Amino acid sequence: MSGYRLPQGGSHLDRSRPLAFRFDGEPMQGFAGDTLASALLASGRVLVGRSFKYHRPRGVMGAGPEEANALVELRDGARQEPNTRATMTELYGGLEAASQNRWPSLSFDMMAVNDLLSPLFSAGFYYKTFMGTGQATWHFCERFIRKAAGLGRATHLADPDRYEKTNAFCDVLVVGAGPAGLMAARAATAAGLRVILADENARAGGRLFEDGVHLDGLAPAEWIDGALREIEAGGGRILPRTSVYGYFDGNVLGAVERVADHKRKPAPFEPRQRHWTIHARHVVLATGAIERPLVFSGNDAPGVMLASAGLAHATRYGVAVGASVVVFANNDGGARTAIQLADLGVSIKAVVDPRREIDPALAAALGARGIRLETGAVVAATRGRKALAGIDIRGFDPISGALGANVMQPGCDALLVSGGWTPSVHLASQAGSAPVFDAALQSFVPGAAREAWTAAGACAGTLDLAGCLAAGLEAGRTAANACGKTAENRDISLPALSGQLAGAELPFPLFDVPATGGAKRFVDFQHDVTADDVDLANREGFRSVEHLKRYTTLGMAADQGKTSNVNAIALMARARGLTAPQVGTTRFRMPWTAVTIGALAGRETGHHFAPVRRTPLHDWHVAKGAEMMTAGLWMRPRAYIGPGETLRDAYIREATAVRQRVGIVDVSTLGKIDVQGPDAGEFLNRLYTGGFAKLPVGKARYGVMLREDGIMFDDGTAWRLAPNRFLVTTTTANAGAVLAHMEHYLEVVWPELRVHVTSVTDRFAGMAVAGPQARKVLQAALGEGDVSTEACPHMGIVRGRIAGAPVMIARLSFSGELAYEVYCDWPAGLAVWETLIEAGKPNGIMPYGMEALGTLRIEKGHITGAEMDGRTTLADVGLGGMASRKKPYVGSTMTQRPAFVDPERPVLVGLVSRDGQAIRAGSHLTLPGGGASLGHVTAVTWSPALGANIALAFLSRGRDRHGEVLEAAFPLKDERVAVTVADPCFYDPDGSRMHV
Amino acid sequence: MSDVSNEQPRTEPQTTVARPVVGRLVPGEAAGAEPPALTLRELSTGALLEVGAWPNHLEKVTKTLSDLAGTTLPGRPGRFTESPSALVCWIAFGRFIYLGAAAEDTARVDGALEAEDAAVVDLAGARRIVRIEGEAASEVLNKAVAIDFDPAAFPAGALAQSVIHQIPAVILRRSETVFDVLAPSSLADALIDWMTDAALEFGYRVGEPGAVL
Amino acid sequence: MRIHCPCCGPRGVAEFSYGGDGTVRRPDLSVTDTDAHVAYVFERENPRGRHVELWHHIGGCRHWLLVTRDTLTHEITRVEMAGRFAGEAARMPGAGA
Amino acid sequence: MQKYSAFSLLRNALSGHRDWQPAWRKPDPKPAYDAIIVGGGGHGLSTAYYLAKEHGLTNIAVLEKGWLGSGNIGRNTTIVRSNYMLPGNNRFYEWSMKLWEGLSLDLNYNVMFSQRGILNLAHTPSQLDDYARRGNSMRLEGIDAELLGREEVARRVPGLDMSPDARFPVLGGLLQPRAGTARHDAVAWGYARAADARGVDIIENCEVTGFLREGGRIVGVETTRGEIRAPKVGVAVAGSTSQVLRLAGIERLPIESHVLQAFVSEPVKPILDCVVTFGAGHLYISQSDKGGLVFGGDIDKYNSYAQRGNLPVVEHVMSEVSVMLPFVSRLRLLRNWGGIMDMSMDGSPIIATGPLPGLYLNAGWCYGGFKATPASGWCFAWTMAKDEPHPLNAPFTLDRFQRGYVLDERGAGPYPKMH
Ligand SMILES: Cc1cc2nc3c(=O)[nH]c(=O)nc-3n(C[C@H](O)[C@H](O)[C@H](O)COP(=O)(O)OP(=O)(O)OC[C@H]3O[C@@H](n4cnc5c(N)ncnc54)[C@H](O)[C@@H]3O)c2cc1C
Ligand SMILES: NC(=O)c1ccc[n+]([C@@H]2O[C@H](COP(=O)([O-])OP(=O)(O)OC[C@H]3O[C@@H](n4cnc5c(N)ncnc54)[C@H](O)[C@@H]3O)[C@@H](O)[C@H]2O)c1
Ligand SMILES: Cc1cc2nc3c(=O)[nH]c(=O)nc-3n(C[C@H](O)[C@H](O)[C@H](O)COP(=O)(O)O)c2cc1C
Ligand SMILES: [Zn+2]
Repeated sequence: MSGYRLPQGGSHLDRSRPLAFRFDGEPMQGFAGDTLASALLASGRVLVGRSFKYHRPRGVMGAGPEEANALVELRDGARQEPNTRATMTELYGGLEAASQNRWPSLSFDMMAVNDLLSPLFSAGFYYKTFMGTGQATWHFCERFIRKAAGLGRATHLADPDRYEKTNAFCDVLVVGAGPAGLMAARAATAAGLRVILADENARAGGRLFEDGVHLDGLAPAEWIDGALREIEAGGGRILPRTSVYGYFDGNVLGAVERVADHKRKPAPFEPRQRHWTIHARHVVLATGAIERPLVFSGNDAPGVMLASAGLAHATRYGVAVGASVVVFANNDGGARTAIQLADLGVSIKAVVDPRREIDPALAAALGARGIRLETGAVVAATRGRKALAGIDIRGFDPISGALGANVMQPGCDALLVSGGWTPSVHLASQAGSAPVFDAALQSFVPGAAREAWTAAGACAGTLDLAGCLAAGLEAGRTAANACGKTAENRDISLPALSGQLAGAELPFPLFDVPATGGAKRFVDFQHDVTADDVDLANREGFRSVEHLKRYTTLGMAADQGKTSNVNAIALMARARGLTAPQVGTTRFRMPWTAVTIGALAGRETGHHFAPVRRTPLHDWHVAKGAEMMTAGLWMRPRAYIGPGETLRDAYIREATAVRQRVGIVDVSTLGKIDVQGPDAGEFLNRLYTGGFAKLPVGKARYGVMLREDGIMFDDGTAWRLAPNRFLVTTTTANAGAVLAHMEHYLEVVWPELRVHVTSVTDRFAGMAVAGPQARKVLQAALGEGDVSTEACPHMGIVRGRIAGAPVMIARLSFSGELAYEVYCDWPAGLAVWETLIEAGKPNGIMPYGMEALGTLRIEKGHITGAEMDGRTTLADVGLGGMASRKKPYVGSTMTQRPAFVDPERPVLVGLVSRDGQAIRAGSHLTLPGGGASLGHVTAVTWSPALGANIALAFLSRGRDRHGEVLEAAFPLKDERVAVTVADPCFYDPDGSRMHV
Repeated sequence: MSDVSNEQPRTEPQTTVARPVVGRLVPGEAAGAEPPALTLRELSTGALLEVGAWPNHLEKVTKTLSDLAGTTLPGRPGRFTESPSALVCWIAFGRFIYLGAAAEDTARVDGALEAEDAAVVDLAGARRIVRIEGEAASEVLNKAVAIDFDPAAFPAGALAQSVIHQIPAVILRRSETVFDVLAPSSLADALIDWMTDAALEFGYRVGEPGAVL
Repeated sequence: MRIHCPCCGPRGVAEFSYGGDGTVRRPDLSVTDTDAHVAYVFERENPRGRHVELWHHIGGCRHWLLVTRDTLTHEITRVEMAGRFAGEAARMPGAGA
Repeated sequence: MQKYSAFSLLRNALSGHRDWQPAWRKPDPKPAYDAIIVGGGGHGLSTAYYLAKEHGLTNIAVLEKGWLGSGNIGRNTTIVRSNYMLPGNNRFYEWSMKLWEGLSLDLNYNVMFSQRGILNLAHTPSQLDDYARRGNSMRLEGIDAELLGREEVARRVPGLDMSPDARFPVLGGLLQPRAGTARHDAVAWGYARAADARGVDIIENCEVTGFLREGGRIVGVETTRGEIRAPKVGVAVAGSTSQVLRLAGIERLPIESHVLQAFVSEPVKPILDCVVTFGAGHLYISQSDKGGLVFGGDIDKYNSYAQRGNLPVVEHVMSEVSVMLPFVSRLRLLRNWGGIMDMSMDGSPIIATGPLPGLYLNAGWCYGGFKATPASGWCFAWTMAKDEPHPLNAPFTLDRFQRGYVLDERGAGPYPKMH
């Protein structure tokens, strides 16, 4: 027999609510309040998992976040969660858990052969072998290594649960609701501060349940509930099941609340977890301490457990972790644990302590309970593979560290171990303070605070309860002072303690027991790193604590070395003849305990990854069969695909309509910026390469802006609406960047300019009406206004009304046809659009999408983002003439640099396929027959107007090569197309079609 | 414009590209937890314009705006004040958003301010306004916005420009439990989509559309 | 990391867009010496420690700020308006609060 | 050098692993060397190795201020690829790839170079065109590349959200089959061990605090372990370039230091075979041999020397990874860390002589220098030995910014945060 449920007790347990669950398919029972670990232990389960490398059988070793062994696959299907700590899993009815990292079964695991081969698998063995003849050997071997590693199995199924996120603000965040945290939160609340108290457990109280005391005459549970009520009544917010995992700059902390993990699945609309970003003026770190195991031969046998875990399982869950228990500790906590357990009805065989003597009061108390005390002795080995069967107790010389004679070899099924306590300095350390060594604790405590925090209780190295309570109170007051509440926090007092056992927690500096009998001595349980591995690392020169970690993987497992790091440091220090602080710790990093990735993503996933930006015509497009495509956040119609049509048919039809009759396209996505003020003209003059100061009111002009390095940034038009007012359009992609660019110059570079810029992208819906019939259609649609050549010449602007809505019309052309851009109020967009279409019906108006738009612009050799790709100059794209010589502008000087005037620069050319074969975008140009790349193809189309496959491309010395025959090579598909180099403007080069 | 005109008829099967997520408020509809703790509704305004004052003309501009709105301006950015006919938001140094009950307010404000003092940009139709109302309203907003909505820090009359789900928004606290959110029109559906989803755990119902003033 | 915007109050860093070293000065437009522009555009001191830098409150008031921040600790010791409203900001009631 | 092999491992296993020698010696610095490399990261160590191996220069030292590999070599997401678009870049990185393919044998150290392929997902037609341009560029230079359609992508990476109505649907991707990952620490240790075996002194905990000058020339360095003289001093200190060159009086460089965060999940059984990048954002992910999903995204986008980042980037990266691979949402983040990147103004590196006589500079690797480790050292060794660049690194000059010959792979312009 091994663990079992005690007839009574268990502060967390509700014995009236039994819960059924299954482990590895086997039906079992626990009670409400249990963790999966306590329920397994109560059911007599010893073996619960397999270790990472050697697939060693393992049992439960802890009772909280420190758990390194009892990892399970929880739930199934899409909710399967590998590597879940059984000690942090609250039991719920119907829970399904499975052991992991074993095949075919937990008790018979083929991979345990690794354990037999373990002499080969020393630290870093893989760096020395598997090289064979090179890559092939490694690839072959790697597959097996990968399969053997990895612990639990994940699923490819999408996570079905919701995760929420929130921001919270408080004066004081208290992390940890143990005695120190509770006192701190009480004090801060009493001072009138806004307090958040977070603890990762379902129940507050920390280790207070295990102290065996009464506070102000109350049992721990009652006192804790009182404290919580008081904090809540004072306006404090209590967050149970909430791990504060990260401490970021400016006192911003990240926490994850496990809202529904204690249920089978979340209720409708309930998130599984909630991420909290907590902004605190001051933080109290009351995160407690974690008990250290001792390093001795066979110390990983299932049944070997931390002493505090053995005690916690009894006090909280009424579980005796064994029928016959031995305690092995280097501090008084061992004896005390034994006494408390005995009083709870657990059968304790012996206490083994390396010290020559212990506190006499404790010794007497042990004697009174018939518990054998072996001082000057250690546990040197264990027996039993899948379950602890017994131990070897040997004499020990505390001065030399040598083993002495055999003392006894008792049988036992549980061994509780304590090597002292390791304060949880993680958050303090994340916040930027290096932990400092405390010789009395033989461990590290938080260093000087860099952010606004105070550490209190076991986290700061205070181990006794009275000290923790006092430190918590003091920390609460410090926090109150830091928040400017100096007077208000007097009326909280410390509870009177009764029933406490004597004894000091300070450990005798024993970390490991010399090896006996060849069994491994584990330092890092989860990653199977042994004391020998530490020695090997030292021998091979991996002596820095960070090298030790990386070479042996010590501390890199899912538990991040919570129970192993300090022991490893001590062992390395001894091997190198240094002190522990000289060796130092590895760097602490977030998260404190592993947190669900979904919780950090929140609802910003799936469709909510990014908002959808829509024009007012969106629904119309969709209703008319448009295939929509993303353009940044926007959705735009690609083509309106009619019945029986392909995308290609559709865009050819649309583009042909524009060339022959008239088309209409939604251009609402273009960036629009209102540029206003007495210096607006001067401002644009400085930003654009061309001149704008003298642009007449009522006229628009095409313009290009450069970046400061002289490369093209964006193009668009500026419409002068009044002497001090322009409407500037930008490309869809760069709308935000251009606005920020303008704001930068106005606020930082030329603050003297009186110009105000505002995005009016969402102010105006825009539609371009293009084609030989455009004027006719527009005039027919206009209720008011005149677009005759006289009233609205090329680049002219007029106002009018369509469908009752005021419109602004500029005669601009991207397609090369007679064309107008019509802007109206955003909400009026649909009415104006439909009116235009109605008016155009007699002329066969056709809405067109991005594909047709692209075809039309390629035929004209107009540039877009594919050509303005952040590497090209005005001259490259043939717009050198737009570079004003009369005035400087942003980027102008930088275009004088050698690379800008290099004659080898690729420049924009047109290409025509010679044999009717389509050219592919992304092709490279080579000489016929191949060779090096001379340039690349940016855009291609079948041109309905030319009846040819054409393309735009950048070609080195391209302007001298018009008429030359080259190849457009697409080696990705083994294709090459013979092309003739041409002028990039294929269609209507003199622009006569727009000037009608 | 489109960089994609180069598409050849594809050899691979064509995908249907993302349909948008629709976010529309249909009055009377309810969703999420029962009973609904929140009400969402869309608000309209007669005029909506932005005023940008030149640095040393601020006093004159604030005075003009106060007179036009019939209320005293709040005194610093981050606050708004209202009268029955207008609501004036001081959104940044030298910048205001003027919400007028009447559409004609646009012309009135424009006419009252000289080009030498300030720029006036008509933003009518460029923003939509969503009201979220209920005890949990600030909790919904705090899912996205890292602003302390404690009434002491952010009382009624306070405003914030911030970002909700990548959407630039102006948040006005009209009362302890009522917030009005201005969002660019092209993203207003997306805001509603986000907000209704965020409100599910509290439950919401959609109220009749109303007016800001 | 939070930046205390003189206009909007303390806000998360995600609302801001970084504008780089705030001490480099753009040469006047009339300067045609490329070296001066090359220095402005490409060359940075990149200190380890105190750094005066530009941030654009793009998700808030859209003002540009001059922030003094330690590049090693990320501690922010000073935030000012970079632009033309610097004077205005200083005169505002509750400025800097 | 003790030879590593399956046999030596077996022999040592039988003798309790007691006979293994230190991977590299821990010598004290000599007063003078023929050349000094500042920086014991991947690039510094590989430079020393190739100086010894290819140029016969063995009286050299590598000076490292901390423990070997404490910089970016020890904290990167280990992606190795040569899928660049611009000729100057792809030739260089392909040379690196070739060196990678023989590296374990060359060093007699298994650096676990795992050629499991890298797949760049495309979400818009224009992105597919960009990838085609890049892939064709590669193929014309003799580099492997394949353009994949939706079905092939879905087949290769189970678990991807391939729904046609995803917010940013996957339309296809560019695959480089020979790309992959390598065990980052092993690369540092393997080079150190191999360089040491050729006589190179690798000196840890030796910080360069100044430069020795004679006339205008650099003739050595001051360190926390005393003065060390050498006629040639190569600087390969990655994120510390500005700080170290300031010691030589160079006040300004086309470099900003930024923090890049990276992440690893709890280990799980094999679930992701190739390296995948998300095209509708910035995310790259692979699974380590240990089982952790190793992933990263954008830099934090502000100057930093802190090796730690902030929450918004963390949240954004998690959001991207759960969008691309919705199952990852269920897994847990195990650890996060940061490294300091020397972001150059065009996103491309600098391997050059200068900026002072006697000084040589290797810098500007942004987040891409791990894959460059072999070729960077190889080219830098050449440059130091011959006092002129090899044709492969000829484009990576320091004066390219002045002359305008930038290598801007992304077209992002002179904004380090954008590269
Ligand atoms: C999170 C992250 C992810 C990355 N992912 C990838 C990736 O997937 N693929 C890829 O190709 N690249 C990646 N990189 C980039 C890559 O890691 C670096 O470009 C590369 O490692 C830099 O070269 P290095 O190894 O020589 O640098 P480092 O390892 O940083 O070496 C520089 C060394 O110089 C030392 N030093 C500094 N100052 C002094 C001094 N005064 N005296 C003596 N020594 C000094 C430092 O201590 C350091 O050890 C990533 C980087 C990071 C941070
Ligand atoms: N008997 C012994 O041998 C012994 C030794 C040491 C400590 N103790 C006892 O331990 C207690 C110490 O009190 P205390 O208040 O300092 O610590 P505590 O351990 O009682 O409480 C700390 C609490 O913080 C939680 N926590 C830790 N990190 C967290 C995080 N990042 N996020 C959320 N929650 C987190 C823990 O789960 C725990 O509930 C006292 O009761 C003391 O008597 C006893
Ligand atoms: C490819 C890769 C894989 C890693 N895997 C793990 C891991 O499994 N467990 C772990 O604790 N850390 C892992 N790390 C992170 C390291 O522990 C460490 O955080 C990182 O090297 C940076 O060092 P620092 O945190 O000491 O600054 C990994 C790092 C890299 C680069
Ligand atoms: Zn602001």
